[in-house]
Formats: sequence, C-alpha cells, structure tokens
Amino acid sequence: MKRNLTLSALLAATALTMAAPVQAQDSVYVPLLTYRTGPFSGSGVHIANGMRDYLEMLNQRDGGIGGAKIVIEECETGYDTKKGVECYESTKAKKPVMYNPYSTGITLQLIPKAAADKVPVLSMAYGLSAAADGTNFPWVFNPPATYWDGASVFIKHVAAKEGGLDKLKGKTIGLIHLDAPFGKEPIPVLEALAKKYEFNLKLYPVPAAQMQNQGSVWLSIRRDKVDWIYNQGWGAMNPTAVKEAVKNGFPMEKLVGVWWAGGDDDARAGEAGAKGYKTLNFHNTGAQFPVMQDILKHVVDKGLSQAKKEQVGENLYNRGVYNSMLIVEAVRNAQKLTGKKSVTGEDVRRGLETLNITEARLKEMGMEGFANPMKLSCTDHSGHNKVFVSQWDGSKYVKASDWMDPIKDVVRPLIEEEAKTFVGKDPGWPKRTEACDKAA
Amino acid sequence: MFYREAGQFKKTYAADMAVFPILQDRIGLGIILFIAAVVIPLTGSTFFISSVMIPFLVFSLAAMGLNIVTGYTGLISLGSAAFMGVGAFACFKLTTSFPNVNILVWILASGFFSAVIGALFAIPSLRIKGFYLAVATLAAQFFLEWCFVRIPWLYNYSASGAIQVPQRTLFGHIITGANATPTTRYLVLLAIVVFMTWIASNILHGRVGRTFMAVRDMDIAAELMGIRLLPAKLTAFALSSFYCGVAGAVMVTLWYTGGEASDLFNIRQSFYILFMVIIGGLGSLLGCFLGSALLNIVPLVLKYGLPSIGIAIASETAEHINHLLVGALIIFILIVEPHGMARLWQITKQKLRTWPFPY
Amino acid sequence: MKEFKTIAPGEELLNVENVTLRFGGVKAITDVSFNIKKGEVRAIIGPNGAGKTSMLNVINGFYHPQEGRITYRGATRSKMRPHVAAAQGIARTFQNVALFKGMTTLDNIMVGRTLKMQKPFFWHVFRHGPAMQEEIEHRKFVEEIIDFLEIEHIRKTPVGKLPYGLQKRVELGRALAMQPELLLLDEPMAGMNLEEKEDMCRFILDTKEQYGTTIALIEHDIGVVMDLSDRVCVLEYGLKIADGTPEEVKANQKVIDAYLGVAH
Amino acid sequence: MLYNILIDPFVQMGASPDLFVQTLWEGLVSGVLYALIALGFVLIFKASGVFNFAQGIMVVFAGLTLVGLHEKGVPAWIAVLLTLGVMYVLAIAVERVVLRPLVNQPDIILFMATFGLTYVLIGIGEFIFGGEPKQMITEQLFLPTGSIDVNMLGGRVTFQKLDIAAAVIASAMIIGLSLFFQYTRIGRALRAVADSHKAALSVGISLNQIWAIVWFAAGIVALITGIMWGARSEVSFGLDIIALKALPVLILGGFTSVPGAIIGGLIIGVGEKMAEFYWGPLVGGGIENWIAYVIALGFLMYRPQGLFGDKIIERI
Repeated sequence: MKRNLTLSALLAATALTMAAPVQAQDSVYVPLLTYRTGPFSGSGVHIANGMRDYLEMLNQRDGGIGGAKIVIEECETGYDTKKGVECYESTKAKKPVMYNPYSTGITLQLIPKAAADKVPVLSMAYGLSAAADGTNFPWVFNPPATYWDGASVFIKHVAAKEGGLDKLKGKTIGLIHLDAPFGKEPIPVLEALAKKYEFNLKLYPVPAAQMQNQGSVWLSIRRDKVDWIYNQGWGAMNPTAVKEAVKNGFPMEKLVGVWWAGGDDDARAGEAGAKGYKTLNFHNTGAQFPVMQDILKHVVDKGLSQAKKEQVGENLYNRGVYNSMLIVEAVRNAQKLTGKKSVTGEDVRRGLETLNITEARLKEMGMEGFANPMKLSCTDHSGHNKVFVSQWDGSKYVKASDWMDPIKDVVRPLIEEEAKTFVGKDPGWPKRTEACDKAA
Repeated sequence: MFYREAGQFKKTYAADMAVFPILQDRIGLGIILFIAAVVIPLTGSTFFISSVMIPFLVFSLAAMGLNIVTGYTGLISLGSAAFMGVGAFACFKLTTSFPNVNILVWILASGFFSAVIGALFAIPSLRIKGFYLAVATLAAQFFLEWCFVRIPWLYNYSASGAIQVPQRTLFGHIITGANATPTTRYLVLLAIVVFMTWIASNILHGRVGRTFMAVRDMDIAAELMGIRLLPAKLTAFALSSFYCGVAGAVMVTLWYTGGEASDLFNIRQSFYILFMVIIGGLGSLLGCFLGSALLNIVPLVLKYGLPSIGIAIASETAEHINHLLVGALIIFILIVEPHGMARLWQITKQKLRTWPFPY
Repeated sequence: MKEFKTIAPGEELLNVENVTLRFGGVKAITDVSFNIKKGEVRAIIGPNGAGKTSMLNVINGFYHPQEGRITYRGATRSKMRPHVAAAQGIARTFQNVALFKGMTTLDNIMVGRTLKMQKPFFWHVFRHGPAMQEEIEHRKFVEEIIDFLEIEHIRKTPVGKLPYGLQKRVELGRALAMQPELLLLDEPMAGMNLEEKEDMCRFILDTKEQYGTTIALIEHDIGVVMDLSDRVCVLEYGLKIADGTPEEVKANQKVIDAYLGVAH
Repeated sequence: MLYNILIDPFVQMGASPDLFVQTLWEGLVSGVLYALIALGFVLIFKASGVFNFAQGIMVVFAGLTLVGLHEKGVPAWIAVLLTLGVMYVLAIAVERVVLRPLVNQPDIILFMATFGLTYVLIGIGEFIFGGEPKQMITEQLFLPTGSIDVNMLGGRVTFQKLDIAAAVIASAMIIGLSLFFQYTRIGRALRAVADSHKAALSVGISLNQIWAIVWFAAGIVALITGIMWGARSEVSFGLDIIALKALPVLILGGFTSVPGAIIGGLIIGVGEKMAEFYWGPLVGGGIENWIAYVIALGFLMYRPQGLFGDKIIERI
C-alpha cells in the first residue's frame, strides 16, 4: 500500500502542477474533446482534424480571434464517457471558454457539471435534444438543429418526394438506430409525427455490439416492406448499414441518414451500390470555399494538420470546421459584448445566446454557400435552423434538396415538455438566474 | 528493521485472529486512513479527487465484488459490470420513487437487488464449471445490458434513456447531483468503501470465507467436508453481486451524476474490473485496491503525467500505449507472481521482517 | 430419509450389501458386501484398480451405485449426497492429498469444523458477538488437534508449500476436526518413509483410542495393514475375494494368488 | 400473447418462405464465420489446454495487418504473405513470452494471460496502423462481389457471392485442417499432445514446437476469418465483441471438437437470426446480442459437456 501512496502522491503533484495557470495574456483556451481511438474513431478523426485546423488557421492567418490567441488542447476521449469526464476535470481549471464533448454520453455528464462550473457546453447538433430549451438548460447549446429537427426534416423530405404530407398516410417508415441514448433521440418526435400524419413507424434498434452484424435487422426491414428508412447511426454502424442496404436491394435514395451518418467512408463502403445514399446536412461539402482554401494554405500545406490534403472538404472534416466556426463566432460575440479580449466561459455563454450569423458574416468568413445563416436566443439554444439533404454521387456528397425548416410546431412543444420532465424531479437542478442579453 | 513483530505476544485467540495482528500494520493502516480522510480532501485538487480518487474507490469496491466470486470462490465471472448496472438502476429507481428516504440507505439497499439477480444467474454454476461458467456469466452481462436499454421503466421513461440523479443531502450537506462538491462526494464514498471493506474482511476471515476458499481450492473435497456447494456458490455470487451493486450505485450517484447509464455497464467494464483483480491479486482484499489504483493511474499518468513533465505524446498515442501497457502488465504480473501485486507486497513484508539480516 | 441411530461399540455401524458400480460399460465394483463395526479398524486392500477408492466414494456418497444397499447407523439408502454423509459423521482423507492448497494449515482444519459452526450469517458480517465466540471455541478445538498431530510449527503456513508427509498429516487433522463417527483413510501412508509411516500409524491408533473413532482404511503396505487392522476385506477387479481377520486373510489362497499374480 | 410466441412466428415462416430461406441463409453464413473463430479456439485449446480469449482480437489483428500493409503500398498478395509472417512471429512470441514461462500454471492463469495478450494486440495494432476502421481489400484478393438473386418460393432470395465464397473457403479450410491432423507427422504429434502432455513429452515430442505450430495455425485461421468478416463489414476493433459469439458456439460444440465448433456455429448462427427475426419484434428487438448465450446456457444445463464433448467423470 506504500507503493500505492507514492503513486498517488506523484499524481497529486502532477495534477497540482497542471492546475497552475497556463493562460498567457490575451488568449482564449479552447479544449477539444476528440476521439481518434476507439470503436468510433473512424468518424472522430475527421471531425477532430476539421475542428483543429480551422482554429489553427485563425491563429496562423489572423493571430487568433480578435487579437486573442487561441490555445488549442485536444483531449482524447475514445468516445468513452469516463475518459471524457476526466478530460473535463483536467482542463476546467485552465478557464476554458466552452466544451465540445462530442459524444452524447459525455454531453449528458457535462450538462449538470458545466452549469455548476459556469462553462457553456456546445453540443453541435448532438447531445440532448431537450437542451434546446434555454430556460431549463442555460449552459447548454445544440445549434444549429436538434436530432428532433433532423427527424422532422426527414419526414418533410419524404413528403416532398411522395407528393405531399397527406401522401404519408399508410406509408411505412423505419428508424434504424444505435441502441443507446444517441440512437433513441429521434423516437419521440417520429412517434408524434406518425400520429399526426398517420404513417406507420417501425423501430430497428442495433445494439452497439451488433453494429457490424446487421443481417437480421435488414431482413426485418425487407419483411416489413418499409418504404423509407431513417438511419440514426454512428461509427461502424453506418458503413455496415449502407452495405446491408445495398445487399438487400433497398433503394438507396430512400435511405436517409442523420447528419452523423454522412461520413464519406460510410458511403464508400457500399461501393457502386451506395450511389444515391442520402444524409441530412447543415453545411456543404467540398474544398472550394475560400475558408477551406485558407485552411489548405495556412495549415495543411504547412504540415500543421494531421489530415491528408484530399480529406479537406470531406463531409465530416467540414463538420469539424463548421463546429469551430461556431466556437469562434461565439467567442467573437462575447468579445464584442464585454469589450475584453480574454473572455471567460460566462462571457461566451452570453455570446452564444446572442449568436446571429448572417449571410454577410458568412461571406466575410469565406463561408458563403458553405453554411446557412443561423440565430440563437435565450430561450432557444438550438435555433431549429434549416437543414438540407445531401446525396452520395458515387464519390462525394452533393446537395440534393433546398434548405428546409424543421417542423417546429411539433418539435418545440415536445422539447419544452421533455426538458421539464428531465429536470423536473431534481430539487437541485439550477434554476435559470442568468440575465438575457440583447443581441449584439 | 522497524518492521518487527518480536516482542508482540498474543495472549488470546481473538488477538491472534485479528485481521492485522502486527502492530506496525495497524499503525500503517491508521496513517493511510488519515491521509485518505484528512490530507487528501484538504490538499488534493478537484481533478485529483474527482478523476483519480473517486474512480479509484468505486472500482476498488467493484473489484472487491468480483474478487469475492473469482478470487475467493474460484468462479470466473465476466458479468460484474452488469451487476453494477443492476445496483445503479435500483438506486436510481429507489431514490426517485422514494425521495424522502436517505440516499445512503438506498445505496446499500440497491446492493440487495443486485445480489438477488446475481444469485439467479448463479444457479447454473452447480452444473457447469470453469470456462463454461465464464461464458454463462456473459449471458448475464449481455442480457442485463439489453434490459437496461429496453425497459424504459428503469430510466423513468426519459426519451433518450438517459438518467439524472437528483440532488440528495446527508446531514444538510449536498452529496449527489451537480451541486455536490467533489470533496463531499469523495468523503461519503470513502466512508462507504471503508465500511464495506471492513464487512468484507469480517466475512472472508470467518467461516463463510473459509467455505468460499474451500470451494475454490477443491470443491469435491469441500463437499465431502459437509459444505453444500450450491448454497456456497450462490452465497458467493450474491455477496459478490451485492458489492458490485453498491459499487454501481455509488458510481451513478457519487461519481457520475447520471447520464447514459447503459453505456457505463458494458462488457469492457467487466473486463476492466477483471484486470484489476488479476493485477491486484486474486483472493486478496488489498489486491482490489492495488489493482484499481494501478489501472486507474497508469492511463492518467500516460495521458496527463508525461506531457506535464515535458514528454510530448499525442493523446491518441497515449491511449494506444495504455492498451499495450495494460496487456503487457497483465502478462508480466501473471508470470512474475500469479497472485498479483498483493502477493508481491506480502513477500516484501516477509523480507522486511528479517531485514537486514535474512538468515 | 430414515432416522440415524446411535450405535453402541461392537455393533454394526455400516453395512454394504451387494453393491455394484458401473461407469458406462465398465464395472468398477461388482456385487460387493461387507460391514464395519463400531470401534474397529477395518482395512480394504487389493491390487491397483481393484475398486477400493471407488468403494470409499460409494460409502460417502460421492458415487451412487447402480445396485445394492448401504445401511449406515441403521438407516438404509441407495443415494446420499456427500454433504449429508459428512453431516452424519463420515469423514475421509484422499489418495492424492485433497487439501485446500491456498489456505493455511489452521484454516484447512477449521474448514473441518464448518458443520459444527451454525451461527447465522448476520453475525459473521460484523465478526463480533456469537460469531467471534464460536470462532474462538472452535479454534480451541482445532488447536487440540494441531497439538495431537504435532504440527504446531506449520500452523500458519499455506499447505501448498508443505512437504507431502506433512500434508497427509494436515489432511488427517482436517478429517478429525469433523469429529467423525466413521473415518475413511485412503492410503494414508502412500509415499512416506519409514519414520513418517510410524508416526502416522501412531496417530491412527491414538485416534481410535482417544476419540473412539471407527476407521476404514485402504493401504498397500501389507505389514501396516496387518498390524493396525482388526478385520481386512480384500478386493480384486471389483470383486470381494476375502474377508476376515488379518490371520485368516493372510492364509487365504485367493489373496495370495491375487498378490503374487497367478495366471487364471 | 401465447399465440404471438408459439404460433405466429411459424405462420410467418409459412407465409413468406422466401424470407425464411433468406434468414436461414444469413444464419448459416454468420454461423460459418462464428465457427471459424471457434475453430481457432478449439485448435489452441486442444493442443495446449489454453482457453485463448485473444482469438477474436487475432482475427482483427490479422485483418488489420493485411489492410494496413496494403495501405502502405504493399501489393495484396505480398501483404497476405507478410501477414502470415507476422502471425508466425506472433505465434513464436506467444509461445516464448507467454506460454513457456507460464507452463504448469492453473488453466485460469493462462486464460487471464490471454486477456493480457488481447490488450497487447489491440495496442500494437492501433499503434502501427491507427485505430480507425479500414476497408477490406476485397477486390485485390480476388474475392467475388455482388450477388445472385434467385427467384424462388414466390419471392426473391439473395445470395451474396462473397458469402458463398466464405462458406466454400471455410469448408475447404476445415477439410484441410482435418487432413493435416489425420495424416501428417505434426498432426499426429498434435493429437498426442492433446491426449496427454506428459505422455507426448515422454515420446520425444517438443511441446514448445507444437504450441508454436498450433498458435500459427490459429493465426492462419484468424487471417482468413479476418478477411471474411472484414469484407462483410469493415476491419475495426469493434469486431472483437462479435468474436465473443464464438464462446457460446464452443459451449454447444464442446471445447475440443472441431466438428462441434462447426455444428455449434451453424446452430448459433441460425438460432440467433431466427430468434431476432421472428421473436425479436415481440420484445422490441435487439435480442441477437444475448440470445446466443441463452441458447448455449439452456443447452449447458441439459448437457454440461457440450454437444461433442466427452462425458465428465469426476475423480478424486
């Protein structure tokens, strides 16, 4: 047991030294909880690269955000909740401006912790859908749209292709999902919509251990004569799903993935048969945008990135870039609100609540056509912004629909109701005391 | 030189049967408890307490559970994480259904639910042995894991299946939920672990413990001594699951505050606990702590320790090395001393007794 | 199950009638009958593979014979679980030492007391009150046995580390701790040197005298058997070929043939 | 309720026989793959009494090495040969570093050592080739792709050419292995070792050499399994959990029986697909994850030594 103690002492010492402030003058510390290992690393690597490269590009090109250098620190989570929380605990002493947990499990952990520690959590289009309710979750943000928005847009897309919302009646729509909180997110909204538009909803859960063994699930889909499939999958589940769909002769243009089921590798797995596979999206793919060119110029070509050149512009890489853009804009907004350069987590929370990215601002950032304008508010932490459908053309994703609004009148009441039940039973849940800023 | 028992005479059987018959050991234990209960809460950083000490204690408790059945009774179980899950969900359900009862009561009570489920899955253990039994416990693991996802009643019908442990207090201090400070949670956890360890040590040093070990070492001979195998094995599984269940309960209440609970109790967690037991020492309570300490600390040192002393290492590389190291460590320990670090410690102690003149 | 009676010295303690034991097609014991009287030392001898150990296994319920009856302390049964046999006072040692290798000598012998320790689990949780009293009480008894077998010095040594001769002794101690009515010894002297054998003989005789235990014994050393036992039963190929006092058996032609290996 | 459990599934089977055949085929194919993993277990267990938990990860490791080498620009066939080389080195290393120092330890210790081996292999694999999943180089290995649609029983049944190839290769390998054991000197030595270590030693068989050989054989099986699994989905460390399915297969088949592994694999494969497809919807699906273990467990209660295992006679 003595050995045990020396080890703990050593570790205590390390932990203490780490807790010492590393923050130099005029910098913002952005910890990135990423995963380049583990069963989901196939998707995680690209996102991590995109996030990192955009921030690095700003450091290289502009010297940071508004004069404050961005201190980037990646912390490996392996998509593992325990490690994610460790990352949080080990970095929170360095005054981070926000957290990007990049896993539903970690997000759920950080939601109560972040409120207590006064750091905002940006779970960009993932995490707890109910967290879009800013009244109950003042410290959590899930822009530009929640999973529930995504599912509703999928239904709108189906309606558009079938010839109207009234044509949904009697159709069979399936949800193939990872059997975990992430995968189960869209169920309530799909159930509500199924009731409203009178289509049949069939659920096909895929346990995490069976992600690569989906044979019987797809047989069931065939048996149930499912017309459309919505895929809420992640990691190894997606390429397998695409392969199985091809194998079972399911029409690819009727298989629509949530935005996370839109990895280039996911579709590539289906080879030629995967052509036509669809995925929701809230940003465009490709490296033709000025912002991407800047990343290539300032980061990738200088050998500062872990990404290969041809990966820049792939869907998940661009996802990372989009995520970092939100971070940066929130920080910039906070700088504007407070007049400080080194903003704190509390400032950035205000920055997020007043976030308003206009067409003009997108153009300024070199993101015209890459993303759509978006806006958040104190009550609405998601924005329920427009998304569109991308389609795999055999080598890349292309835009295959207009930007579509979610069915907000169904989604929003559900969110508020769920937010209440989620926090309702806990006497210790922090009540919102934060004031609401006017848009900057 | 200082570790001598010469001159310490035991005048009663009770003194001879004490868990720590040697004075120096008792002093050492006192010092360790003092450090754990006073020094660490006063000086440890939040990171150290919440990411090192709390996981360490939770896993020590879980390892203790597994060690009872695998180390002491010789039945391999690969389902310990699932039994933790039973405890966790039981605790969550109990405290949300009966919010007025003290959470500590529910934490201990949830162990009983886990014990019942554990005993249920142990019924085949009379007919099947060894590796066959290990596979049978996998059935428990996967089936229970499925239940945690598939039975919405367990997570109070929340849409995503996530749970949120509400705030509860003890003597006016908030001990669960987001507003509980890591130090409070740590101290409550420490008290539970110390208490549970004391109980385990009592049970294992008496008739029940001897029964377990007899079954482990030679079950046929044990039966001919009058030990009924099925009740003995069921008791072992139930007791083991009780410990795992409590570990699961403290895991969700005092460590995590909820979240994607089903994800916490997967098969990898079961393996992880098994490694702790192997590395720490099969059939040793001290081993549970040593194994848990090592497996919790190695990854942290690799990930945070090395960079802080200037060795740059990409976090994913640290993760890869961690796998490699844990694996190598298991093989190494098994080759050097199949009974783990606890036995190494005992040997050291034995040497210390006669040091510096071993002959 | 019938009542088990108390048997007076010299009366029949155990009666085996026409027992047959088969493993698949192989007959290990064929139609064997014999009895054991209270207070005697009964030897079972025979060449290797004669079914001696199987016979002991049948007696303490580890194997269940396909045919035949066994009457022990006045109760007849064809099947008895080993732990029931143990509870009714049948203890044994094993041909290949079957000690609990990971435990100390003391703990091994304490296991022998398990049946006599009946305080509820609850008290063991705290290791106080009745549980502790019970532990101390039995510890005293075990110390007596340790004293009797002269193994005080290895009291806290894990038995796996002990030499063979001592292991045999500890095993005897563990059986004695059960305070058995009937003690089955399976080759207690196998692999011992002369001195160890003499010690062991002394312990067996002392056991008989001090505790009044009935002993059934398998042994290859004919000299020892003839010296120790009151009656001898001889098995060959699962059949009983002779039964009687040592002198009678010694004179039996079949026994001589079996041991000298005359062609049939 | 009873109708749903006892009758309705069979009505469904009768109503759409094409789906029934398809399910059966799916079950058989996954059964073959389970059997392949189980085969690796059996080889090692027979010859050394080691319950090799690492077999599943050896499958991933072999597949990953193959794909990883190919990614680094090595032509496919050379990559196959190199991978075989790696598996050989692994076998030698395991024998030297793990088995030899642990000889004469109880089975449970060796079992746990293979747990260690599992993590070492994960670590090495990730360290060299990275942790992200990779595509199997199906075409470069001349494995067929695409499918054959057969119109039968009033519907359509799809047979993947890859699955057919998997079944053929698996059968060929099983036959090859049996011939190897039956008719070669090493095969005889292996069987001798399986019967009794001591007896084999006493007639001059080198245990160390035999162990290295069986581990290499298990490595070859792992590579083939890795290619097949990889081609069906992708090569990733997530596969190791699926590889655990080989354990119920082993329970059914007995730990020492090659035919047992095959038949056990097929029973588990078909059983779980049928259960998921016909009974899964009753409880919300996803039962495929544990049903195999429950089938095996139920079976075990009835026949503790498995389908082809020898009856256990306890001696003392």
